[in-house]
Amino acid sequence: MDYVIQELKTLFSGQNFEKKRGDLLFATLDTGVLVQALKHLRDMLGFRHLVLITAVDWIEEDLFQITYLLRNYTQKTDVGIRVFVPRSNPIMESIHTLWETAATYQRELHEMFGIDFPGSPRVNKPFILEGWQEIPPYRRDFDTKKYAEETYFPRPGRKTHDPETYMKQKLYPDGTES
Amino acid sequence: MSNDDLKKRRVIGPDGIEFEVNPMEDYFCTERPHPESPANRILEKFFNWARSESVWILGYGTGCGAIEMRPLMTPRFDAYRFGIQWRPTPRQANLLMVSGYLSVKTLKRVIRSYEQMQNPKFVMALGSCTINGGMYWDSYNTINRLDHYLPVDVYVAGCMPRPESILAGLEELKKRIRAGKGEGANAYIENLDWYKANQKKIIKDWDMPDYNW
Amino acid sequence: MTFHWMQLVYALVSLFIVLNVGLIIQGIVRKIGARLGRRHGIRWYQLYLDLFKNYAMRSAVSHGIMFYLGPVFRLSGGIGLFLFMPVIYGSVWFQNFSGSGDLILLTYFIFFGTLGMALGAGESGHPYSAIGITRGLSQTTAAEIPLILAIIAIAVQYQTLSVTDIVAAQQGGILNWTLFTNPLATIAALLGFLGSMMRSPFDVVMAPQEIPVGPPTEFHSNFLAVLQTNRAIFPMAKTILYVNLFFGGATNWPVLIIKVFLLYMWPVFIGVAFPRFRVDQSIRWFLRIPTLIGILAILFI
Amino acid sequence: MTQPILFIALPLLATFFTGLTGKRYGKFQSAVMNLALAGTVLISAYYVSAFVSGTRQPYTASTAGSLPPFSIAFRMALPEALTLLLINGLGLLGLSALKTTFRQKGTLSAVTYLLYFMALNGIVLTRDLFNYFVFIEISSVALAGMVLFKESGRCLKAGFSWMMATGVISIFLILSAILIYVRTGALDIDNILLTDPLVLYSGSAGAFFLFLALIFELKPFPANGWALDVYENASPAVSAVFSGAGITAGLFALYKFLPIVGDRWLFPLIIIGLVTFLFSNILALKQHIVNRMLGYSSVGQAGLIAAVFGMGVLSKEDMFFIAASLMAVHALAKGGLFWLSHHTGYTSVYEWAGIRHKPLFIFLLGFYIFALLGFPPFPSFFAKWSLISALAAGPYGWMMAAILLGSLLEAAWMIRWFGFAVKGNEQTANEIQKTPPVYTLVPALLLLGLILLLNRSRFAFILTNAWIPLLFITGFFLLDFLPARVKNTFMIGGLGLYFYFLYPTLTEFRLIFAIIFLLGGMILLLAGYHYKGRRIGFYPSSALMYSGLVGLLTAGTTVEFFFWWELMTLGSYFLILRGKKSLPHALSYFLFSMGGAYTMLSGFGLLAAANQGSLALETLSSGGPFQAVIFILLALGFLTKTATVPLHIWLPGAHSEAESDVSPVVSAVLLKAGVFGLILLMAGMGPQSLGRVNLYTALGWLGAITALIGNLSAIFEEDAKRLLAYSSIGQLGYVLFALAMMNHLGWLTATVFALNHFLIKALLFLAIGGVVMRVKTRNMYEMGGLIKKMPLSFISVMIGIIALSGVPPLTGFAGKWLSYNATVLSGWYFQGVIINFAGLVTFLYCFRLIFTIFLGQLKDQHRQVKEAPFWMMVPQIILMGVILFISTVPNVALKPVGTFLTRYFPEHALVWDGPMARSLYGYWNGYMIMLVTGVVFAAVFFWLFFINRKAVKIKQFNIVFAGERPSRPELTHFAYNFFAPYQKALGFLVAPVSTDFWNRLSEGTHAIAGFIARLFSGNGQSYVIHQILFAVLVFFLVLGGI
Repeated sequence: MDYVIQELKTLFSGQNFEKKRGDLLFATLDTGVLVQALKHLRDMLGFRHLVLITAVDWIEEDLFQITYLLRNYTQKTDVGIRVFVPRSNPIMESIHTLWETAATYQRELHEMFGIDFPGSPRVNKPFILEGWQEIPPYRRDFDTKKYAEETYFPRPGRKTHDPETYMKQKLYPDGTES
Repeated sequence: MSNDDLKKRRVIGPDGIEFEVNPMEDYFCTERPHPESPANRILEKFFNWARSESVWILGYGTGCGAIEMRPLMTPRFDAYRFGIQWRPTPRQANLLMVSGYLSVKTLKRVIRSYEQMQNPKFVMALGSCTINGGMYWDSYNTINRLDHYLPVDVYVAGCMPRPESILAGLEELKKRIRAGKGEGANAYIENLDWYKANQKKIIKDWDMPDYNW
Repeated sequence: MTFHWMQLVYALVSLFIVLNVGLIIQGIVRKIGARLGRRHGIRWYQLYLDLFKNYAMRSAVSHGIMFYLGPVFRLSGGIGLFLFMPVIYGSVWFQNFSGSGDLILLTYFIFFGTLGMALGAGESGHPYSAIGITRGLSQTTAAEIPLILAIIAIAVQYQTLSVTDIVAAQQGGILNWTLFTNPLATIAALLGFLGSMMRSPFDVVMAPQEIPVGPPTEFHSNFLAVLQTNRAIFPMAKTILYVNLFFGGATNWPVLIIKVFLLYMWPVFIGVAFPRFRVDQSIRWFLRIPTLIGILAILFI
Repeated sequence: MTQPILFIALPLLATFFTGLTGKRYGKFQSAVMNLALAGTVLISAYYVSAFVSGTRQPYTASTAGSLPPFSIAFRMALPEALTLLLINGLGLLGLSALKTTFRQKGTLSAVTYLLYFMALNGIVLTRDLFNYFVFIEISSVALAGMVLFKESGRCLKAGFSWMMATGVISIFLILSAILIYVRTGALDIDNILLTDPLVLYSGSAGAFFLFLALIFELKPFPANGWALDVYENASPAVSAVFSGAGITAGLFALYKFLPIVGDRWLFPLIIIGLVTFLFSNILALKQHIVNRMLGYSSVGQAGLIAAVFGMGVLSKEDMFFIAASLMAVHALAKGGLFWLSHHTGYTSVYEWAGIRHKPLFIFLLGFYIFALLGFPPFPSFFAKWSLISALAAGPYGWMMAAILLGSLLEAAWMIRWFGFAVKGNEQTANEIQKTPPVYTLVPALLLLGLILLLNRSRFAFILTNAWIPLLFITGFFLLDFLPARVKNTFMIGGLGLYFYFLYPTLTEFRLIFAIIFLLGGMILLLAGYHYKGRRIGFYPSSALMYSGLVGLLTAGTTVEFFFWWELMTLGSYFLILRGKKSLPHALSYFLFSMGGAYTMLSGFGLLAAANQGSLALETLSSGGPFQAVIFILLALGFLTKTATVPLHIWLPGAHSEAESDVSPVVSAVLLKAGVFGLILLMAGMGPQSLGRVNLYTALGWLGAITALIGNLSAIFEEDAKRLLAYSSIGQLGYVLFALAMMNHLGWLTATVFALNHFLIKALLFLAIGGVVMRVKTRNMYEMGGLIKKMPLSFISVMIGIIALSGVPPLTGFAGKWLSYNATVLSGWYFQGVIINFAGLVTFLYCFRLIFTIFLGQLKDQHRQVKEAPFWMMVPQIILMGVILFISTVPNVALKPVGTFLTRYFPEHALVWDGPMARSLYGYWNGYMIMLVTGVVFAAVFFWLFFINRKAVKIKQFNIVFAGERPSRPELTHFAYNFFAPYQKALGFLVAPVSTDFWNRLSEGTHAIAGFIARLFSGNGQSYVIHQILFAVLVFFLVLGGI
């Protein structure tokens, strides 16, 4: 893994290298070099498989983190590349030119987070949310519960319990624990 | 599926004359359905018996509960002996079995399939999700109460209900049919406006005719 | 041949009998199939219930006049096939209208309903209907080859194409049956028979999981009920034809029903034992072994 | 009062006269030239009439009162007079085309022209070798001068090559004159012939050189590049006289001097002539420059006529007739074609599409081309017939083959040219000049044909039997300016009247086919009322075709039969060519038809030879020792027409590309001509076998394979009309199979199939044609759901396919039932199985046809399509009525057929008991079947209608679509590659083997042509070398063993 760190550091000025395990490495790159870096990882370092693309909403930092997870099948190692895009203008370069499958992930991210990937095929088409009119539901400022209650005719009489106390009460009604 | 192919469009015929095609009217029947009255009492009793003993299920799995329907056909549960069979097309099925949570997207398909079934038709809903949303009650995309969108004859509670409970539910359904209470199809049509309003409230891109014949 | 009004009554009686026999036999066959799978299976009268239920459906939709006529063609095809067949040998009652035509009429009349049904299904505009029909037609053409060979073989053997005469020639003992006098032709015809009964391995036409029930995918309610009525009569009529040609016919109803039942079990046995063929596979299969047997049947008359 | 010398004197005088009046070519000079040539024409016409009427006897005149060789001896007799009439006539006509040239170039050019004709007249008239040499020299120089009328480097080069080559000829000629004079002491033919033949012929170098010179004058292949360059580069107006008049004179000289050359050289002459004919036409195939193509044709025709001169087997009368007809037609038609080329100004065949909008030009082009190709009623047709018949009498099969092959190749490039003119991609049209001569030649040709025919009792039937149809045809040519509807009424009325008058004379098969041809034609013509405007060319072509068809029925002799056969081919070719994209298909149809016609011609020739020249059709029964060969040759001709595999590849294109109301005619009616031929042949000749092969067994297998291949090909077609066309191939396969059984049931089956095919294919082609007319596409996957828009057409197609697939209760079942019975009767089990399998395959394409067009999903753009036009529906309704009627009471149609069939095959006839038919094996009661089916159907229908009266009518997207809804009809209509699994399993059976074979054959021929064409470098020296080598080759070949 060290040579991966080395290459990412020297060629793409990678930062925040985190070796989660011996075979799993995370690194943070600038958005500008991401595509080149992924291409380099794919073509030079053998990370041929795009495992997934996912995003995290860091609402406090006003950032979206996009993570690209790649796998090298010969060495059985994974690399996760993180980039950060501003929440106010969430646009990221599309990598469907490197992996065609990326288009689907990007479409999903576009729908769920509102991150745009210009040029990605069918990126504006609804994926699972047909006719969604609110802000993207995975953004943390979207109030799911309120939306559901307003929209989906909740059946009255639902009770909610705290799982821990409820299970305790169910399993040990007399209060003894051991 | 986008709405583009439902918009009116201008086409040029083979003889060069341009005209307008309105897919909503040209390709879909826009007639409003009407309730079907039962036959006379004695005959209807016989018919109801036949209907109850020959329930054809639309094999359509919406959620996790679909996996519980398979064992019904196995030697262990063998629903066939109750006159229950599976049909692959809604046109020939009598019972729509909604097997679990419905997202907005699947609900649209369920509505279509339901409307394509013929009168009399029954709905059986499995699992807590169809009753009150179950564990997905506060999801941004999962409906809570199926009976706001379709007339449900029988609910089978559980998460998920085991095949035994489904069989019990089917027995219950048969009783209802024999008692002449299986009139969900007519109820749906009589209250069509209410159902449609509910459906349209959550299906924002309503890209089909009001009633899918 | 002159026409008597009584013939009409006899024909209706035999039609009624065969309808019931068909429903019950198929119910029993499905019961047997279920028992083989260690299930209880449907009740033996389930097919009646299904039939009543479908006739009792309250609403129906129609795609157009051909859609309407499709089931009509189908059922007329089934009834017609039965009516052109001599059912009970030696019985004045149950000759039906077999005086209208011979074996050739029967083999071609089979297609009357098929073609009409294909047209009806076609008007529904459902692509699965069309796919199912192309499969069915493709497979049928191949399955008919061994049958044609067998028919020619027995026509040459008996020097007649009249079904009544063929049955007459087989009377007088089990060894006079075509099954024993011309076993190759019988085998060829029975292999062809498999292809026309819509059972595994030749049931890709209906393929419920892939192209939901194929041609009749849009048919429902009364339309489906009419088709179901035909499904009771038509296979029976076909099976009776085979019984007449190869198994000595029958001189009374019980014998006929037993023979029909046993013969009907033949595709069932094959069906539960073998998985489904693709269409091109079944075409190739029919054009190999069964055709070869048919050719041998003609060579060794 | 007149003297032959006038033929020399008049042009000479005019030459001096014009020469003296200065350089300007004005009205006066033109008048003088016209007068001079008109004078020669008049004089020759006078001589012709005098010789024909017998008021004058042939005589020889010498100039200056002295004897040869010191004078010019002229002989005047009927042949000379006719030739002179032809030559001078062309000269006169040619003047007008050259008028502008003369104006530009001055009188000198006009003088050259006159001198050329003076020389040609001399060549024809003179009996003297030396004078011949002189005139040849004059004509060569004059022509070289005329070549230079057009100023270009290529012309100069061509003129130079020409001079060099003719120089060689002169050398040979003068050498021969010297040598012959030395040996015989005479120079004129008559005196030379007086000497002892032994002296003359014993290895005489003189004869050899004379032969060479005569031959070179006719530009034998391959030593003829110089002449071709002249044809290509000279002005077409010059080429016209060069080809028309020059070749005629050269041929006449050959005819005249041939006795001196001696019999020994006749055989080489035939070889050289035929080789020239064959290879010229092969080479022409590769050309696209019209003038050069015509040059090849001129050379080839000259070779053919030269070969005719060499054929000692021909009687004198035959030889005169054949040669005169061929020469005359060639001269006039070739002149006409060159003039056309001159006036249009097109060089490449592709440009000829420019004349498309000038019907008169099209007419003239066709007229000349088909005259050259030997089509009836032109004299060349009878010449061809006589030639082939005469050759057939002896062991000259290879000559027949060479002639017919050459003619076929000639037809190939000519028809391609004609096709481009009518249907090619239109290019910028040249301004076409006004053109008098081309018009005047037309009646001249016709007149000539008739005069020649009057002399031949053997072809006198033209005047006795054929004048009504010919008048009918001519009438339509003349009335072509009328509106289509009027002509249509005339046509229908004409056919009806003809049927009415013909009816009493028709029996048996002739009656059946008369019903198909005439009544069927009338029904199908009803569709013609749909067309507005004039439809220029449609009705004359139809008249040709129908007359031809009916002629087949009334023909009593083989030549008559062939005459009508060719007319029918011609008419149908024109009809097919009318389709929008039918150019290549019409060509292939025509070539296959010609090929078939030529094998038929050789068959008839052999037949006549076996019967001492008797031409009656009854002689079919006595074919002599070659009867199997005759049978095969004739059968090949008919099988081409019925499109039997592997001769079928023309049919799909030709039938599908034709117009909507032509396709049913060519399919339903025209194909029956082949069937009729086969019936005539089989009934006439009886069982045949070649060696140990029974030909009927072979035909039966061929029929079965055709049925299978045709039907299988049909199911993989995306194009509705091509599908129907392939289906026709299959159906005709059944007919062939059934006919080949040669028993009562087989023939009955064949008749039923033929009748059925007529009814069904007419119905289907009309219905589909109507649909295609409305939706403007033939691809079935682009249609769909049209039942809602065109319900009547749907019913037509439904009735059609039920009948076609043989499902009871409609007529098709009668054929199936009979075919089973006949199969068992003849013991043709395996062929029978193939036939029945083919019958099953019919279901596949029938369903595809009706489903993909009428059922399924209606497309956006077809939402406002209307029902097919009224007049397209009328014949369909009539045909449906007929089908239903015959289906209900088949005995009405079949019983009479069976009755007369017992005359041919008394055994195993059907026994009829009312509507009940009994065969040896089974029985069939069409009426009962219809009744039972009808009652059951009605009962079930009312039952369903009663229980289901409330059904809601829904629309095309209201289908169960797995929870989705369809988005576009195009994506929901399952139609493309409809039988994919079938293709996977059995597609290998329809690999285009025969198409590949024919394509390779055609490519190969073109490659050969391309290879040989490299000889013609355009270089004068190499042409001279060719000549020398040719001479050496001929010398050694002849001395070396012949």
